Amino acid sequence: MSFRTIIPFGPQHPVFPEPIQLKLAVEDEKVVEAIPGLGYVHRGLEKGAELNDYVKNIYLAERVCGICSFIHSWTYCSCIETLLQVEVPPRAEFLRLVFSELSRVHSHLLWLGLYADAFGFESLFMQCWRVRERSLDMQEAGGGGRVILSTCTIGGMRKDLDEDMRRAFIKEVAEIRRDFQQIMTPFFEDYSIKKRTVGIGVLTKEDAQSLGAVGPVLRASGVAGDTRLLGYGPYREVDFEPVVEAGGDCHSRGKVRVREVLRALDLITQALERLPEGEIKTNFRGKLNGEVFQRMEQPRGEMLYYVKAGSNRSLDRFRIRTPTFANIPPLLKMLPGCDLADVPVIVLSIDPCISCAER
Amino acid sequence: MQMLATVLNNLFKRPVTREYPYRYREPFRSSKGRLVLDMRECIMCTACEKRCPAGAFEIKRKEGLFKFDPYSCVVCGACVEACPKKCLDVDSDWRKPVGEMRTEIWHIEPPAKVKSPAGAETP
Amino acid sequence: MSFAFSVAGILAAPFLGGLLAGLDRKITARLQGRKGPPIIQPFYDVIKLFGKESTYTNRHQVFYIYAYLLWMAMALLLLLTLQDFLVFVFALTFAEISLALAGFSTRSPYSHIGSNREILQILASEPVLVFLAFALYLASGSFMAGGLFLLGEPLLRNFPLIFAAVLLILTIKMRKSPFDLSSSAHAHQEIVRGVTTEFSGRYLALSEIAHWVELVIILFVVFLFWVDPWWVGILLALAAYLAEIVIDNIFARLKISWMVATAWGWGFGLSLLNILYFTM
Amino acid sequence: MSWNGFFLIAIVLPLVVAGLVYVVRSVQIRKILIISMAVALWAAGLWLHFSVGAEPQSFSFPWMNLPILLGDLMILAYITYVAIERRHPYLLIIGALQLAGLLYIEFALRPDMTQVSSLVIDRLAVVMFLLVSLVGSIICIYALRYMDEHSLHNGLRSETSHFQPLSPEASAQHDQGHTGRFFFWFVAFIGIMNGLIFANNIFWLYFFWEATTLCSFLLIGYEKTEESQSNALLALFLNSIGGLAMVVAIFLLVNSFDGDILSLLAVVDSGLEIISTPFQVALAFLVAAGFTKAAQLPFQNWLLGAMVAPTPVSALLHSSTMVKAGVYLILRLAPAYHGVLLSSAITLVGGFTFFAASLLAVADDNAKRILAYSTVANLGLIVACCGVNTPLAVSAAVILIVFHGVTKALLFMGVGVIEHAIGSRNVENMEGLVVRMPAVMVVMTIGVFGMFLPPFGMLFGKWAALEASIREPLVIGLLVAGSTLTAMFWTKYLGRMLSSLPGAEDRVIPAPISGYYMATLGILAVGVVGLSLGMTGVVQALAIPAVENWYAVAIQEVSGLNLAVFSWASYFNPEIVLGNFVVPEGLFPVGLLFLGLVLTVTIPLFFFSPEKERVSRVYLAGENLEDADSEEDLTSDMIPAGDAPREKGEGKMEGSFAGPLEAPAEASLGGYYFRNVLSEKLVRGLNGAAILLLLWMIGVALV
Amino acid sequence: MNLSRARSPWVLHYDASSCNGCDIETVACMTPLYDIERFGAISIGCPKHADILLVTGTINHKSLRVLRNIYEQMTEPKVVAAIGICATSGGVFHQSYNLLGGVDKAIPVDVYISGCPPRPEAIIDAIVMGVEKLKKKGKEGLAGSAEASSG
Ligand code: SF4
Ligand code: SF4
Ligand code: SF4
Ligand code: SF4
Ligand code: SF4
Ligand code: SF4
Ligand code: SF4
Ligand code: SF4
Repeated sequence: MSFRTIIPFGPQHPVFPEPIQLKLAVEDEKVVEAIPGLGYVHRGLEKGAELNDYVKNIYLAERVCGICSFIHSWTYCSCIETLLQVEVPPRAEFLRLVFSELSRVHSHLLWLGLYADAFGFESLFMQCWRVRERSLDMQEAGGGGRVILSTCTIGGMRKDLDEDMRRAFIKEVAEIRRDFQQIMTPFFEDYSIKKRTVGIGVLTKEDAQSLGAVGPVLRASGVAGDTRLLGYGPYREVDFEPVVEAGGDCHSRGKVRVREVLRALDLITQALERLPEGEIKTNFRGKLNGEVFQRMEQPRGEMLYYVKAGSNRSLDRFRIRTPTFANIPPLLKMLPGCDLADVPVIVLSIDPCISCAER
Repeated sequence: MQMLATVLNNLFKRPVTREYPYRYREPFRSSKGRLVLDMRECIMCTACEKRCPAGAFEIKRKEGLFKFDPYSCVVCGACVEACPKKCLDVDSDWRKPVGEMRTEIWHIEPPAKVKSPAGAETP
Repeated sequence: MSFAFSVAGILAAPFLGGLLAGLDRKITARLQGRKGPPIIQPFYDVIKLFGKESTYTNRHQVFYIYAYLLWMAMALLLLLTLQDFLVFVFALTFAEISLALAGFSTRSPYSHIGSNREILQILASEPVLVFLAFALYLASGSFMAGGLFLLGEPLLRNFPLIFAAVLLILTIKMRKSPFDLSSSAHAHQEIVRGVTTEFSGRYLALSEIAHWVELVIILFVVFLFWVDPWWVGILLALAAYLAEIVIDNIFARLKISWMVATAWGWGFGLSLLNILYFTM
Repeated sequence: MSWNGFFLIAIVLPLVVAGLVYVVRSVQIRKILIISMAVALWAAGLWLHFSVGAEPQSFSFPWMNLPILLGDLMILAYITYVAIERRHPYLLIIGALQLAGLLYIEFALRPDMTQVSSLVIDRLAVVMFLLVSLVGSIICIYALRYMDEHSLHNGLRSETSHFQPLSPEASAQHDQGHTGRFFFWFVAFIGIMNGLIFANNIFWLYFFWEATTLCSFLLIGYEKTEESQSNALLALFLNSIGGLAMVVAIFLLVNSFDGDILSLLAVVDSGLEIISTPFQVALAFLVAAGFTKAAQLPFQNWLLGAMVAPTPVSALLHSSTMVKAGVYLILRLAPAYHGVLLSSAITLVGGFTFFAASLLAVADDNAKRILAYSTVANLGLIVACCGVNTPLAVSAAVILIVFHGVTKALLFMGVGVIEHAIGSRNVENMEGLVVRMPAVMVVMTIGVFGMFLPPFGMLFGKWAALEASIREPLVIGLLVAGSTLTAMFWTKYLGRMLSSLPGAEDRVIPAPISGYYMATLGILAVGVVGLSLGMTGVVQALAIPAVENWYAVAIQEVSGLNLAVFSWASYFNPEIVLGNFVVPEGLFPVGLLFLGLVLTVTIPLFFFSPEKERVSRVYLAGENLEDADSEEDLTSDMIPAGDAPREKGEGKMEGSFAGPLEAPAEASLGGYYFRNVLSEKLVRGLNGAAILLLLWMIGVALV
Repeated sequence: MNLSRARSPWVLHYDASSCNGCDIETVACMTPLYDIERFGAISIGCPKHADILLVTGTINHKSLRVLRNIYEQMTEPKVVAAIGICATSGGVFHQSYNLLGGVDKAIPVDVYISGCPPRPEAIIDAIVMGVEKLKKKGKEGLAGSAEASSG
């Protein structure tokens, strides 16, 4: 005699743009058990990369995820640059920072929209995506693609920003900030949003650390963990301070991301204002040899690349530890005991990117 | 509740929608829409084939066969940089949808220089 | 009102309801800064659905979908002919229960949950309508809705709290935020399309039409609060409708437990208070 | 037929048949006996209906007073014996108090009963008799078949267990021993109930009252399992409280009024004149006695416990006997407490029961318990109607009694058939009944719809009750809340039985159903529909005459209101049989609603042809497992369907999906029970509130 | 009827195994700037209600079954659009062991749109073309369309 409803939540499900399955056991509307089923977007990318020429892998790495594709290509390139011991020109480094923060802006806006959608706030979703289009326009103008830029390359960047563009960018960033500030208050104050998110999906500081949460999930639980603090690239030269919230619930995770958008816009302006003159690309030569780890902060948290190369043009080993992968154990910790209606909100609150988690 | 101002504001403003099929908005100059090929200068060096991450080219030098599959190309531009003869270029416009995919095929005499493209054929 | 008028009303109601739904979509789009669909979009949708293949998961489902529409029409007929308001409420309940049963009959977890939520919505909304019937009686000495037209003063004057409660259930009936729980026009929610998940083609169209009729019914109920002069009532109904659309856009969807608590706390409480106040 | 002959058929015949059934152990003869008795009762019912006029007729059998008294004492002695044997101290106290009270009244006060009429027949009694004899005897016939199967199954040991079939020989033995005794009490119950209906002398009333208690005790305990024994004891205990209340009432009446008020008629008549405290308190105690039988909160538990008995017992207890005896008493006394505060108090208790029982029904997953809660709730509604005490309200009470009797009997019998077929009475296990037992499902649908949807009689009764209750604003809230909750649990239940897998209609072969079942269920189902269709007729012929002359008197004398105001002719104005039902408060369009129902059934038949449309699988987020025999329409360059990992099986994968790690999982459905809200604590709270209400009611009578 | 069909294409999006690039561009079509609801198109979560299935990403071993199930549950007339290079051919992942190739390997595809990812404008083009096909299929009648689409 059981009162449980067993629901296949996904893979094809309107709240998940990406397929993932949660086998939910629900009593009344309380979730008593959640078992994830993965593998719907596993493309075998890491293995595919081992078959490729290492230069081609830039484009492959970009397509780990279409959302923060730029940071993937940056991380990959910086791995290869380390192996080849290539000096990247400072202007290229600053440009990389601009684009990587830009992708953080668009990723967070995208997420805020989907998050709003998960609790049925359609108009807010629309507004977030509307503002996001401005950042996409910037990417397209500066990089050539709306989401997948293909501008980062080994040794630097493929496209430069001319002076007009730089100024236009600074202005545009200010406008995005203005637009965003108009629509961001609900995430902090709206009654119905609070009702849906405060105290939902709580992850304590201890759990966050012991389960290895990363990125905004970690920071929303009160831990100031951010790989950018390591000061890779030009991060050591700009003013940066991670955004931390103490609540540990969905509401805090939302707030962290809202504030990070503002911080990212700030970083972009800083970088653009101090953009050094000079080359954007160093030519490189030489053989790959050895292995390297590289960590960088994605919109969703810390990501880790491992590249091992022998002496030929393809890689021996290529591994990516993506942030969503790290955030799934905390997610499974949060789900049991919540209401069915909370499931989309909680799942989205870690900003799952299945395509990166499964590669 | 905090949305009230925003939505009312929207109501009394023009919608921001870009009415795409009816009004066309020029893509940015540098925008990567599609790869265009101009095969007149091609020397069948296969540099493009080697660099392409998506395997969009299939070049058979001996037979003079040059195939390009627009439905594999991810428009990364790697081949454009690689081509010594500047045969390839990325255009900001995008490809229209099709009901059936066709590979573009050129027959090029390997050493000879100019051959007009034989046009698209169905494989 | 005459019989001919009521028949005309029943035939016109789906059109009116469809137009209102189209208006809703247009205004919603504009509130979100979009251009939005044409106003007659709902008709396109429904006609298209009639032209699509209809599948069913079992036969009773079909019966109950028809029952949903028929009893909705019955409720409308009872309302338009200004019959006994309680009987109207019962007919409306029958219609909604048919919808829930159509969902229950499918054995799909999504429509099952949708149906469960649907009956919770009935649970939340029905009491207020019954209270409204009592208010009607208290005001006019009869449960017949027609009595209102002889009253000489709007119902709103004596029963403002019940009016507030009716506004609350208007949101529930329209299946809009914050109460778009059992099924909603926009798919992005946890139970896919809820009750209607397993409907397709013609059956989805029928349930859509029934929903339009429901919209007309509930707006007519709002109208009853100010029948004399009639245009004030119509303005009142339209204003309530517009307010709902705005509310839909400034609220997140809330949870089912919250809905029941609100409806029973506020809706029930306000209505009862109003009635007690009036009778004491 | 003479009146005496009628009483012989109504009261004595069932007792005689019961005795014969017990003695003659041939199943064939038993069947003949019981069916003949049923026919006789039906004939008597018809005769009675046409020969009773508006005025009550009294009959005296003074020579029976002594045997009745002896019977009373024997029953009490037996109860005391049970209490001692089963070590139930409270029951012992109550039994002993009753015994003492009765002896005291008889031998110390010595009421003079020679002038008191023993039995009375009025229109209300006619309604009750028709209900008992028609529905009761149908249940008897149903029980013939049911108990055959029942002994085969060796009974349901507990609420959740499944059957352990006995071998045919063993069951035959079992049958001889057991079911004879069962039918003895079962058939006797009908006779006793008829006696209760006609009893006028309060001692007679008390005798039959206690006799029904005893009968139900024995029937509930029939299984002799531990659970049934303890539930039977609980029933005995709670009903004995009612008995005690009655003894107190009798004591007060005898003690304070010098033997003037020794019959129900006298009570009713005096109610119009005397508003003295002892009389009010006596009334309150009589009503409280009614509450115990009618299982009003806080006494609901005996009725729920009674669900362990074989289903015919539940059907009998719920539809026409036992619980109806409770509301019958309260209804009968309605004119006596008209216009005093007690009346409002009764409304409140009834309304509260209606609400609370409906609420509790939501949290239950046992089909019979759901039916039981629904009975409690509806009885609450009837009690509330009695308390409202206006012409519309009391006729609503009569309507509800009639329709509830028929509909609930139908539902119980349906559940009994289901239970025997699937071996469980859990609602969750009734999923897909619609394809497994379509005929029963039709019956159940009629039954469930009959309980709460238009245009059926129960809803009509509820409509009348709601319209009437406008005069009691305090209970409006309770009634409104209760009626929505009712809709909720019925929908849940029906939905559960309806849900079936796609295409199951074509795959599943329905289980065969015995002719006995089909006949009895069919009669009742037709009865429910027919009575609802002829609702105006029922009201006109039964309900109005039953309560008609109460208020004419009552209102004239108590409040001095003009008779014309409450003239029945102007009150109900049923147009034609199918027509509208008009009262000053509103209008119930019977014909129109029926038309709607007919259209609901026929229109889909007209438009829908299952062959032409595709049966589609349910949406499982795209992870439906494929049936082994499903063919994919794929062209050659596509990957053959076999590449995808999948499970082999003969169409069993329907409704299952591929879960994590490709493990097949069934998308099972669980009902909503809101156990976190509707917890034990809540039940205790409700009971507590009910006890307070009851005390308050008696307190109201004191002042 | 056909006019309505053309004016009310309800789309269902499924990600067979994409990198998100195409998905977010598909979602972007619904947002204020592109607003495909202008054409009556709404994103519908349930295959039984959908007219156009937008598939992004290549199929892998696991999404194959899902895709086929969804396709089967859609009601006629129905149109499938393969969105992006992954969906048309596999694109940059063509070497991967887990992938089976373009969407047309699993279900009949009516519209192909290239781009990695295609811009929202291009997706709108694809929907417009899908609508045309929908009209055609609707004319051909419901019965014959299943064969027509795969043949
Ligand atoms: S390595 Fe891991 S993922 Fe790969 S096959 Fe083995 S267990 Fe599976
Ligand atoms: S989750 Fe991974 S793939 Fe997705 S956006 Fe972040 S880093 Fe990129
Ligand atoms: S030993 Fe390490 S490398 Fe080898 S299989 Fe195990 S985890 Fe992988
Ligand atoms: S990579 Fe991490 S998660 Fe995967 S198997 Fe190894 S330890 Fe476990
Ligand atoms: S990254 Fe993943 S979760 Fe985020 S939008 Fe894309 S698919 Fe959805
Ligand atoms: S643009 Fe990139 S993907 Fe396209 S053909 Fe050139 S190298 Fe290949
Ligand atoms: S790289 Fe240029 S020249 Fe060489 S084969 Fe390609 S297109 Fe021709
Ligand atoms: S086509 Fe490009 S953007 Fe689209 S899913 Fe494939 S890799 Fe990602």
